[in-house]
Amino acid sequence: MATTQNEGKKRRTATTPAKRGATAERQDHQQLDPQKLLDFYRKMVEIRLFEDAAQKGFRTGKIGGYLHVYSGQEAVATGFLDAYEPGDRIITAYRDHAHALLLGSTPNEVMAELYGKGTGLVKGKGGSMHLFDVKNGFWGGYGIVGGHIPLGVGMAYSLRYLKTDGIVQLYLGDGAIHNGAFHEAANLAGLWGRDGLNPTLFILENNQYGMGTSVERATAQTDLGAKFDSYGIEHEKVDGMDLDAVLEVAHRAAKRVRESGKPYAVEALTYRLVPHGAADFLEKYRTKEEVREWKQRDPIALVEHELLESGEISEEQISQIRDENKKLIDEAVKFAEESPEPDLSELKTDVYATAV
Amino acid sequence: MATTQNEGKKRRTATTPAKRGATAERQDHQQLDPQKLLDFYRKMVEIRLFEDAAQKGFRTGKIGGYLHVYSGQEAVATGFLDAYEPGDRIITAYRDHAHALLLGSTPNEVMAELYGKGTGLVKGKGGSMHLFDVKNGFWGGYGIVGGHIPLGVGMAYSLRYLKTDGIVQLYLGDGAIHNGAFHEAANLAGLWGRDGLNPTLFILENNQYGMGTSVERATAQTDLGAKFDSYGIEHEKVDGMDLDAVLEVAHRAAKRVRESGKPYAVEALTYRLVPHGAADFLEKYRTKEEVREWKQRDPIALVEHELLESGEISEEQISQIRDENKKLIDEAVKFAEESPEPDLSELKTDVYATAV
Amino acid sequence: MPVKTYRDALRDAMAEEMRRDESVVLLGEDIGVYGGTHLVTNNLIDEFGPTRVIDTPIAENGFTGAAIGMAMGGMRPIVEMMTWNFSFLAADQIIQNAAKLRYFSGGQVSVPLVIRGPNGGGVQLSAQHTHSLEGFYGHFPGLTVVSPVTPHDAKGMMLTAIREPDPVIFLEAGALYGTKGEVEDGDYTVPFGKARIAREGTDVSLISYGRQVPMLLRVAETLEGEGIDAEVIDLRSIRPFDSETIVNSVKKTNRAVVVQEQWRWFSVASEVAAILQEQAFDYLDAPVERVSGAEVPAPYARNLELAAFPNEQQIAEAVHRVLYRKDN
Amino acid sequence: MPVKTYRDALRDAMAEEMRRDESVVLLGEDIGVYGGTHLVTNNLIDEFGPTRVIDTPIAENGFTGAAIGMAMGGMRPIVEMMTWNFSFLAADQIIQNAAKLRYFSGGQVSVPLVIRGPNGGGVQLSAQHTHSLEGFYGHFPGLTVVSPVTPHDAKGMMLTAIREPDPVIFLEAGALYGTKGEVEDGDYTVPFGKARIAREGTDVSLISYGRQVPMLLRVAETLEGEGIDAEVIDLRSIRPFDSETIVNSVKKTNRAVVVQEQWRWFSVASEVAAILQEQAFDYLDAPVERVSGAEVPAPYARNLELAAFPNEQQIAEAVHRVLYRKDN
Ligand SMILES: Cc1ncc(C[n+]2csc(CCOP(=O)(O)OP(=O)(O)O)c2C)c(N)n1
Ligand SMILES: Cc1ncc(C[n+]2csc(CCOP(=O)(O)OP(=O)(O)O)c2C)c(N)n1
Ligand SMILES: [Mg+2]
Ligand SMILES: [Mg+2]
Repeated sequence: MATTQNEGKKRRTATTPAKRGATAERQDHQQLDPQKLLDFYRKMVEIRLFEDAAQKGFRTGKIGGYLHVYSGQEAVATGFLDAYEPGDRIITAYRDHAHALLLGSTPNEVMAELYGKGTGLVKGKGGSMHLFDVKNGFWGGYGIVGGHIPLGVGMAYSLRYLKTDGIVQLYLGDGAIHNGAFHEAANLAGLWGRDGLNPTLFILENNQYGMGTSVERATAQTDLGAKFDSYGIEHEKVDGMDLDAVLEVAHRAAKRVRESGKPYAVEALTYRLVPHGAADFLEKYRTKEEVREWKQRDPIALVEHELLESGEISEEQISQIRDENKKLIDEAVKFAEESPEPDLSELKTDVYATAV
Repeated sequence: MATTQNEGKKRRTATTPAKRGATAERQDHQQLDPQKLLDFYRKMVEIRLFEDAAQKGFRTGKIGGYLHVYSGQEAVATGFLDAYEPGDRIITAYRDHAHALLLGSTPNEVMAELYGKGTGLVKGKGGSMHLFDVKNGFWGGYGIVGGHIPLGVGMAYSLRYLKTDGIVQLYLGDGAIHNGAFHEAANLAGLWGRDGLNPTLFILENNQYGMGTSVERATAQTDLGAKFDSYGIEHEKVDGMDLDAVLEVAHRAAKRVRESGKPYAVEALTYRLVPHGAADFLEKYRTKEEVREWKQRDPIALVEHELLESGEISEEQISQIRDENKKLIDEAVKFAEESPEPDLSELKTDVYATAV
Repeated sequence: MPVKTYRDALRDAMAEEMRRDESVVLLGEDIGVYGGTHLVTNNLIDEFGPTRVIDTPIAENGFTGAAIGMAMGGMRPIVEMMTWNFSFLAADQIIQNAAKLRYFSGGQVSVPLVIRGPNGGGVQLSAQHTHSLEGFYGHFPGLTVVSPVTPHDAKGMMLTAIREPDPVIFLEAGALYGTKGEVEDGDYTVPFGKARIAREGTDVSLISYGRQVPMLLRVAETLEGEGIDAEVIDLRSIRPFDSETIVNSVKKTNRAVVVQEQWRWFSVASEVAAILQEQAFDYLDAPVERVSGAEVPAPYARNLELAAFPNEQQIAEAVHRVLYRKDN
Repeated sequence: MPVKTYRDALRDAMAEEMRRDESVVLLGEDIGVYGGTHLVTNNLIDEFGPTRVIDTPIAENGFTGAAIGMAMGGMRPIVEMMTWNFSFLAADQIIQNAAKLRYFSGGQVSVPLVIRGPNGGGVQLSAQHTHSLEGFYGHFPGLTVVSPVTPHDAKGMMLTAIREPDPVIFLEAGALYGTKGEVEDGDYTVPFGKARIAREGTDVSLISYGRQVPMLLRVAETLEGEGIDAEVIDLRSIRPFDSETIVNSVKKTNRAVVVQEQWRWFSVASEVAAILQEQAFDYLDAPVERVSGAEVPAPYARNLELAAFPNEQQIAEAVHRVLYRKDN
């Protein structure tokens, strides 16, 4: 992640959160430097407000197709992408707005993509499910559950084959793990990793549901992380609502993968505080109480609490951060609304490298 | 299995090998009643000679397509199919001749199928890879590695849904286990088995190679049976060259699956003493020594040895069994050679239930 | 007659047949507890319970294969493909097993299976979630491929599908789930292999299926204003295919325009043109015109998406061409 | 010029390009240690080692997807599909990712990938192992689909394929691996999108691709004996498709017969007939005839298999029909 958008693009220095993560290795659950924590907080609030605005855009018919927002899971991508190094490659499914924003895509270009505008991140061609920002290491954004997993493993091979020290951060959901694409790709990762040819960091975002199907209703073996055992891939779990914990494991795991060229998996236990997709209004599959309980562990609220506890920040400063971000997102919405539709000539470009 | 072909079709009585297996449950690796052992021996020799004749038919161009013979693995199907009960359903991949013969298909109709004749088990339409003998519980015979696994799991569901006490014996290879079809289907089996709706007995025939790819070259986690852990399916291993051992586990496992409606898996360690397919002549992937070593554990030779040791049978009787079987197979070849090709009208039947 | 949505017509057909025949079960992702992504199976789990309305993990290849196994085992499963876009993952099971089992078992095995779900685009789902797979599946012998347009046909064809002894690819027009029409109560079937003449006419044959049919009816009305009397044919069944109805229509009109959302190459429209030139060669006064989707993966932006699919103007222009009329 | 087999021409192209370009690697089942099921990659592992000639587990979806990832990562992978019959398992990766990544990434991602392997039947492999998938893959924009017939084209088209910035479906005629022909040494390419006139003629256009082409040449000779001068066109490239060559041929001959091993419905032959009636309507003196595989899964028995595929007699009869001649 970029604690500020510019920082995200250069190698970490001693003072960046990345470095802090490395320290945390030795001392579990150490408190973050409050200044860094504030940066993370700011970014997480930005993401949350972005998602709120996106949902509103969907409800008012300005955003079409499917829309899957990340609210509740922010600590996972925020923590892991803090371990991003230029040259790394990030890939995930359709719940991808946060990843783009954390890697340095601007709210303007992401929102414009959701609005299907020519100024969007992928020129309005992909929409919410297909964000790409290759210059910032973001390799998408995919709509077929599990379908991106083999791509990530293949990219990891290429990183070592071409003798770089990059890694792939490969995000997948608890629903995706039951798909054959996961199994086949994880097996390849384990196999190629034996020769140091597969620096894939699997980040299993276990938000407990694949759409309306809970983990218990999808498999008889509900310890999802343990499924990596079948492929000789070591793994651990982390509380995905706890940014400190995620940061710690993220840096340690990324380093390990980077140094060994072998895959590693982290199962982050998290929760989406919002419906599966913006069209999922019934939510018959979970109770209001369950959602309410998980709201107690809203990762942003937890960071906010930590900041207030530490005394490093006041309620006023928090409102100020919210306001600033509100403004940023309002501007993004305005930008998206006012942007022109893609030129009709774009319909036929990007099918092949050369136009046909 | 049918120790004689007729027996295969009725419920076991106290004197059949099936019953013996049930006894063996309590006493590991108990010696077989020599008379029963002799029946098994006779059948295994029949299978081996059948396969030899099939390979010859292939080399002389009388059998086309692909041909995969079972030589070396006889103890596995012989042992497990001894636990067959009418109403059970057997399904495997393309290495399927032995399964058909053990379930009661005649050498004549199997050989005729290989020869592509109208008198073949499936009228000459399927060939070696697609043997079916539904009246005897044999549900095929499939050519796409892994593709039959979901079918087996679905059939198992139907057996309980329709309130029968049948089970599915689902055979798969060490190569098939890396395919997504296995993963998805095994997960379903585990899940449905929780409610007693999946009496699938997985029989993993680990003959150490998927074509020319050894287990070590196909996965970083080479304990294949342990891969069932991911699906909440219990499992064990057995020496697949040792008929006694296979019989013991077969009856115990089948009973368990039948009574619980839950899946169970057995990994049988075995070896094909022949090339992968009749067209695999180079065998660059394994050494002659390795094959020679495994020949020491030829399951038929082991049974023969056991019979001779027990003193229940003489060398002459053994030659006699060989001769009888030789005659049976020669007749099958003759039958196949002399049978007419399928009538050309058969080309367009069996596409839909009603001709189009 | 009662008026119902296309969605309810489908649900009624399934529910009624499930009441009549216990061997009928439903499988798919989120069809039970969740209610079905498109609510086609909503509440059915309450009536039939989880062993008959089976929520599956996200494993299209696995559960489609398992459904084939259930069919082999004497059940009549109906698989919901949440959208047909996910069926590429199950293509091996559908094409290699469902379609061919009867044949390669020498007639020993039947696969009475329905796979159903929404097909086609139009709601900005973009490249991975927008396909029209009529020709894709229609290519394979052993499969039956159908695509109802009206609520009446949706119910009657679903009942036919469930009772078929062979696998049926049931392509619902996703964009039409909410549309309404008269639907008979009770048990009736609509046979496969018969096209429907949605509008009679004498000057040109407009041939299509799925969500294009209502559009063709609108175009026909516009054309009427120009003095062109168009016949509109809803193919309904892609395999088996009703050549007779289109050939007879063209023998009358001498001109045809085929419209489809799918891409042009190696498609249903290609086949229609091929059949017409084969069987109505001497009757055609102009080449059969094809109006198809743009040769691009489906774009997300609304304006691009609209440009990617056939529209009324394109169709009217094609009609003018086959009639050798100038466009205004 | 040196004479080589089709198989060796393919291998040479790959080996030469691997020597020139380190980003080229091979992946597939048993292509390395085993030597390749059809020996197309035999011994390459000895020269290039196991990181460039990568034996994979039996996981078509996984390794095809991984190869797409490698291509995204700057490599140029060549996937061997042991036979195209197994590609249904990889259809999701091929159609949903390889074909569309450039588009849905707004042009940010390229997938320079070749997927190659034997296509078509003829050696009694029966239902699950016999498919001709030209139309199946040719339907999808974003893919390039080719099918060489001569050893010369096999090499030249393989080199073109490897250098393409987009995914290429390379359908080898499995039945022709052992056939021989002249093959230039060194680096040359054969462009995509251009059909080859395998034999010039004036009376009828025989149009095909793959292993039917040599058969058409034999038929043409027989026809010559009857005083019929047939033109034989080898399409070579299915997508992009060379309409111009076939249209020009028919403008000369006024008659066409399309021959394919694949099933008739929604196929390459459908498209050829559709194009010809569209673009050569006034030149056609008879309907375009299609000779296709029988509408059945491929049977095993030799006599049934022969009956399931187009044969010389059927083709000659079709020629007689378009020429309005009686069969003898
Ligand atoms: C192959 C496939 N099947 C079904 C879908 C429909 N679908 C979209 S998201 C989703 C749930 C995925 O759950 P999970 O992997 O846990 O990710 P989450 O939505 O929780 O982030 C499903 C079933 C799809 N996109 N792709
Ligand atoms: C999906 C698929 N990929 C590849 C093949 C080609 N193939 C046939 S058998 C085989 C090896 C299978 O190995 P295993 O499962 O161990 O069974 P065994 O042959 O050892 O009995 C392969 C790769 C196939 N038939 N299906
Ligand atoms: Mg989830
Ligand atoms: Mg094996």
